[in-house]
Amino acid sequence: MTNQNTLSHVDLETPEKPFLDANELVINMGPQHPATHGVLRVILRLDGEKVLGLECVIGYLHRGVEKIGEHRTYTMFNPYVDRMDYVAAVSNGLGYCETVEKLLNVEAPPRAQHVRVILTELNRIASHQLWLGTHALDIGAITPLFYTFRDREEILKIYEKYCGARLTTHAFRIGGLQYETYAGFEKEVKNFLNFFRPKIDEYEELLTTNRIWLERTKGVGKISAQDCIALGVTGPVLRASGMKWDLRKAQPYACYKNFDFEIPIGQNGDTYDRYLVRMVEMRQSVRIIEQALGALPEGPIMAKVPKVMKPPAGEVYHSIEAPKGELGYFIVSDGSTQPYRVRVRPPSFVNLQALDLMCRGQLVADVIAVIGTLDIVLGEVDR
Amino acid sequence: MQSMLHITTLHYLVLGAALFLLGVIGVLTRRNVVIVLMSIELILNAVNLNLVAFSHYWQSMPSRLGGGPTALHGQIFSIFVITDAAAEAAVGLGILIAFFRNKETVNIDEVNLLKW
Amino acid sequence: MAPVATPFFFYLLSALMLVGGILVITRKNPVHSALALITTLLAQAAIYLMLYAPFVAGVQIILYAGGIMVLFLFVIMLVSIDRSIKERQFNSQWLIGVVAATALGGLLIAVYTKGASLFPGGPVTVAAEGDNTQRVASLLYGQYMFSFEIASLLLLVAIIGAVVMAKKRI
Amino acid sequence: MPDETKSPSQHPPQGDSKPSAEKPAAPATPPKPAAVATPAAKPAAAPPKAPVPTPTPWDSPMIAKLRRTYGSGIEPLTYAGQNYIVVDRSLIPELLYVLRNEEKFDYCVDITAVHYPQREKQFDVIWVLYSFPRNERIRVKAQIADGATLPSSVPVWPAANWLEREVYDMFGIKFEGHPDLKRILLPDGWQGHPLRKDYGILQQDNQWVQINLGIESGQ
Amino acid sequence: MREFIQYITSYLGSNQTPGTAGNIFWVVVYVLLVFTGISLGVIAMNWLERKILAHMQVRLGPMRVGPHGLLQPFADALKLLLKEDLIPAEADSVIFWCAPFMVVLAAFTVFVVVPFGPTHAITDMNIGILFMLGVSSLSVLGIVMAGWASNSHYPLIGALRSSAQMVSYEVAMGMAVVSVILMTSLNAVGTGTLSMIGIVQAQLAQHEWFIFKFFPLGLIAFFIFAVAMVAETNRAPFDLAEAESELTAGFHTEYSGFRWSLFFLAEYGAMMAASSIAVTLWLGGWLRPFPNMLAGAGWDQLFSFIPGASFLFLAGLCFYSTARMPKHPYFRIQTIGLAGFGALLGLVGLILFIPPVRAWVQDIFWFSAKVAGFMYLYIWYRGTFPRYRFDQLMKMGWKVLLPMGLGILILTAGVALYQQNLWHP
Repeated sequence: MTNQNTLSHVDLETPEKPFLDANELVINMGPQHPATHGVLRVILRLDGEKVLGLECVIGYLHRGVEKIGEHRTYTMFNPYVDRMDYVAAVSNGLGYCETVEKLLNVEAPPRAQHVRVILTELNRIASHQLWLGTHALDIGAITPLFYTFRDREEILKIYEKYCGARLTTHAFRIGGLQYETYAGFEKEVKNFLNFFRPKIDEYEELLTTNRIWLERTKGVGKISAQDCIALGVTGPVLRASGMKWDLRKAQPYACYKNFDFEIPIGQNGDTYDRYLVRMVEMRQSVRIIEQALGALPEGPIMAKVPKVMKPPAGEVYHSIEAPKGELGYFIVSDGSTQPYRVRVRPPSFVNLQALDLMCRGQLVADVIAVIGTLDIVLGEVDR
Repeated sequence: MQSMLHITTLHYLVLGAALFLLGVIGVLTRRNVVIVLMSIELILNAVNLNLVAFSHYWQSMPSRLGGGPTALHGQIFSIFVITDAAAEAAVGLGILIAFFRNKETVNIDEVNLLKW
Repeated sequence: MAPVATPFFFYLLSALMLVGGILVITRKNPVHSALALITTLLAQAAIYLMLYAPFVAGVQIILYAGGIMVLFLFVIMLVSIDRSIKERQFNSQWLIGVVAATALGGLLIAVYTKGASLFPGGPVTVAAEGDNTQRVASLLYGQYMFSFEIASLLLLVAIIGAVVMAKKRI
Repeated sequence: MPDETKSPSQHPPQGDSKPSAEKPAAPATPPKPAAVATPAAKPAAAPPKAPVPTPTPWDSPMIAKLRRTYGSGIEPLTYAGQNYIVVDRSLIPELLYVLRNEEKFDYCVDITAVHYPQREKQFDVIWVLYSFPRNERIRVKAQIADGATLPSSVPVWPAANWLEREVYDMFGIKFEGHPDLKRILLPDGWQGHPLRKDYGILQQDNQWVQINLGIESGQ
Repeated sequence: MREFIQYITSYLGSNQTPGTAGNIFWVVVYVLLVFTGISLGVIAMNWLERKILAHMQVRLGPMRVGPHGLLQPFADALKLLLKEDLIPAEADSVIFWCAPFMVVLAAFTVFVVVPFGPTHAITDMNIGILFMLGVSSLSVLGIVMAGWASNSHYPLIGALRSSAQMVSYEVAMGMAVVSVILMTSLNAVGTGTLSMIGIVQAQLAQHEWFIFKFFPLGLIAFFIFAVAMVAETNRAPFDLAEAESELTAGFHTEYSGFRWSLFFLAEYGAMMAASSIAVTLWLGGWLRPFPNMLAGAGWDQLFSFIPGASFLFLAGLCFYSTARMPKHPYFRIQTIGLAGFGALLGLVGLILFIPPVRAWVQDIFWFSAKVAGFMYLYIWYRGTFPRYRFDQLMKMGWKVLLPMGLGILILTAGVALYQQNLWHP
């Protein structure tokens, strides 16, 4: 058997030697640290400022979501998935609902699917905004955070009006939607898009050509597409490495195949490319929402699903393109009202594995930048 | 008592000598290389003190003896000594780092191999 | 700046210097030694001011206290000192060292007592610092130009030497 | 009609174990015990009209090729439009290498497990694979008994590292050759593997909680 | 008694600084005045930084304690003083204890030679600028002590970063300063000066702020200094020593309460000190705008009204805000407080119109106004820039600023020599 360990440029097994052999510094970054985006603990081995290696310790937020799923009915479990990636709750819900719909062999009606796409893409924008703000904050630019939060508020207002919740929305139901859109929904979303388009330019004005930003992000945390694939890294990180792969295009779900949008890719796979990719993704999301609003059909919002859901015995894996990467659900049904096993394939968890590879040989400050650029949410990493 | 209240050049010289002795004791007795290097700084400072004190003394002398307000040769020399101290500290600490990297100690007793 | 209460400040500063010096050679922890040395150096800068050598005082503060001592502290933090603190502090020939130093001290005292008559008993009167810096400058860049250049060469050599010594791979 | 013939009778909750009925020769996989995990739920659950979908065999050039090599060791099935292969445990490292190197399944999406306490081979370990060149998903499933080990797939896909650690953490399945097999989400000294069916949802390692958190119980 | 009064009054009307005149009483008075002023400045800076930063970031900043959060700094100071003063068990307690004082001392001693006016300085040293650079470089010792004594990794890394950074940028800073000193030598005598007052007087004599001297040489030197001084004071975008996203709080991670507030005080003190150097060296120190072009009694008269007018303007702003306050009993105290503050400012403004005071505060006002401009720049940087990484910071110090500084120094020397030769052929 050939050894197909494909991690190219770094040998993760052999530790690097420090400058002064006796003086290797072991630093515990987190779990209480302002820049680890939650309760991630990173044990850094440093030679001065240079990172010799690191180990992630996770699980501080472990709530046993998968176990809970086995003890709740399909409908009851739906709100729980919102709590994993709490900044992209709508995407989580979409993935879960579609998976169960697959098990039930039903499909949401077109209007529901369009509304789902609108809300999910709004959610992608919101998630990327939060990422941008915190990432910039980590790198020391404190102002973009407030700008992004100001604009994210508008999205949350739409959510609040639609379903009453802002963060953990529980917007979708298995089989479609619970609520019809409120009066003026389309107009408000349209207003938001018009409001938001110049805001992206504003963010870019602050950062894209900023010399310090360029120096801090270019060439930092490089990862090749090959390494990304080997480590299972997906989402904007993979795309920034030059791999044109997006589940919305590769294996379209909901009604994404009706919409015309681009998949942004980068060339270098560094932090700056990931930043650019996400910025373009926000613009593309605006595009998708616009098309979805234009093509929003009339009709029912709920497919015919039984009140007591008992999917036939079987198992299904379904994944969607969450803002952070491939979010997959693997649900095993035994024909009863409760799933026999729910497995979530969280993008943050898998992407976080690449941290070691991306940080080797870089400086402490780059670890922060890379954690930021991976865009992890610890609620999803630990589940 | 009178001699205690008038600070003469000799006072500075005695202070310099005391500092010098402290430095010598430090160099001769300590094992830690860093402290030995610091003791050398003490010695250099004692010398500097003497130089500046003498320069001060010379400024009060008549100019036919080479004194006068422009007789600042001692101060010039002390500036050179400070320069030298900086060079010495840089090289000495460089050697110390190289030594520490190889032997993992800062003990001067172990610097007797002339190789590593 | 007219001198005020010269004897008082002289004795205060010399006490500071001597205590600092003693602490330098007796402390276990090199960081404490370094701080004691900084105290000594700053007190000495003040004594330079009393000797109407403000420029040397300034150089002393900038170079010694601000430069060399920071370098020392930097290196102390770079090399781990935990072990050396626990070890024996004085080497085996410490007795000989003290005896030799005492002998040297005796010699110096002898020289001073013999030569004390050379120095005037009263305070030295010098015009206030005035344009001390300008005079130092004209000497440094006039009469001592060559030495000055040699000193700069020495510094260059020291820089290269330090880099060669400390860097693992050049 | 279909619902009572198929599901309630001998069909364990698992989709894959049923093939024993239509499978030509179930080689290494022993016939699943007919003991049903949650039998009570079945009859009432039956949706009124739609026939219950069941996994059906599928075929493709790839499968044909694999069949030539491994014969009856693999069993390709499809369910709800998703393909998976049930493989014999003894084929595990080899088949994964073949899938990765020859069939270009270069992306290991997920590794997970399912626990069937009533079965003799209690665990299904599932690899979810994806091929970028083919834009195709496949699942590989192997059954192992409690206490048995599996060869690690970290040499095949580095991504498997944390995923296998999580499977170990949650199910106690050991992977041989894993570079650093230790708990990942639960603390190191924790007793028990929470995603096993015999681990209650309110259960916890009281001893660990008392020692490390200094409280009687986390409940 | 009479002798004492005579001793005190003997200084009045002298055209020297009290230190130069050797008048201990007035030295003490000046020291107290300067340090009170600096402390007030720090308090004002604290409030202004929050408010300005907040308004840059589309939020309001402190609004609750006092009208527009005016009392927030005092509330914070009170909180900090009442907080428990923790010393970690494994820390080196002596060094941990004295490190903050070292930093504060270094930051505040610098003001001994800062000239707020031709006579408004504590003393005028022959080596003024050298003294300022030297003493301000001592604060790095305090930072290193703090970082090391905490016996913790984040502070240690912060201290190492900070010391390396300050030592590196001092070199570039020195080059920029030396080029200014060369400019001061362009006079009939042909010798320059290191004295702070002398430098400003040279600018007056040469009818030019040194920032415009030998354009663009002076400007570039000023730029080098302006960058280096931000790095020296550990402020954004060079705040690596206390980069909160990397090192939590850098060298003062383990500090709390009073000792922490000392670091805070020292940071702002150092900022003001560095700004004062920049103002003195390049922006004409206490000189009012266009002292040569718009010379004459009339112009003097006009400019002498500006201090009072600016205070009246601030008072007007206060009253405007008062008028816009919500008319609700809940806000009554705040409204009264704001009006009172406005009245206070207005009163100060009116006092500044009284002729003797008017002449007296002229220099101090212009100096403070220029320093305040620099303070605004500091806040602006913080709101705008991301943070540099350590190696980039070093690279910039050694590979960009230092060569630039050397080049500027050589060019300035060349041009100055040329002009000297014109002077003394």
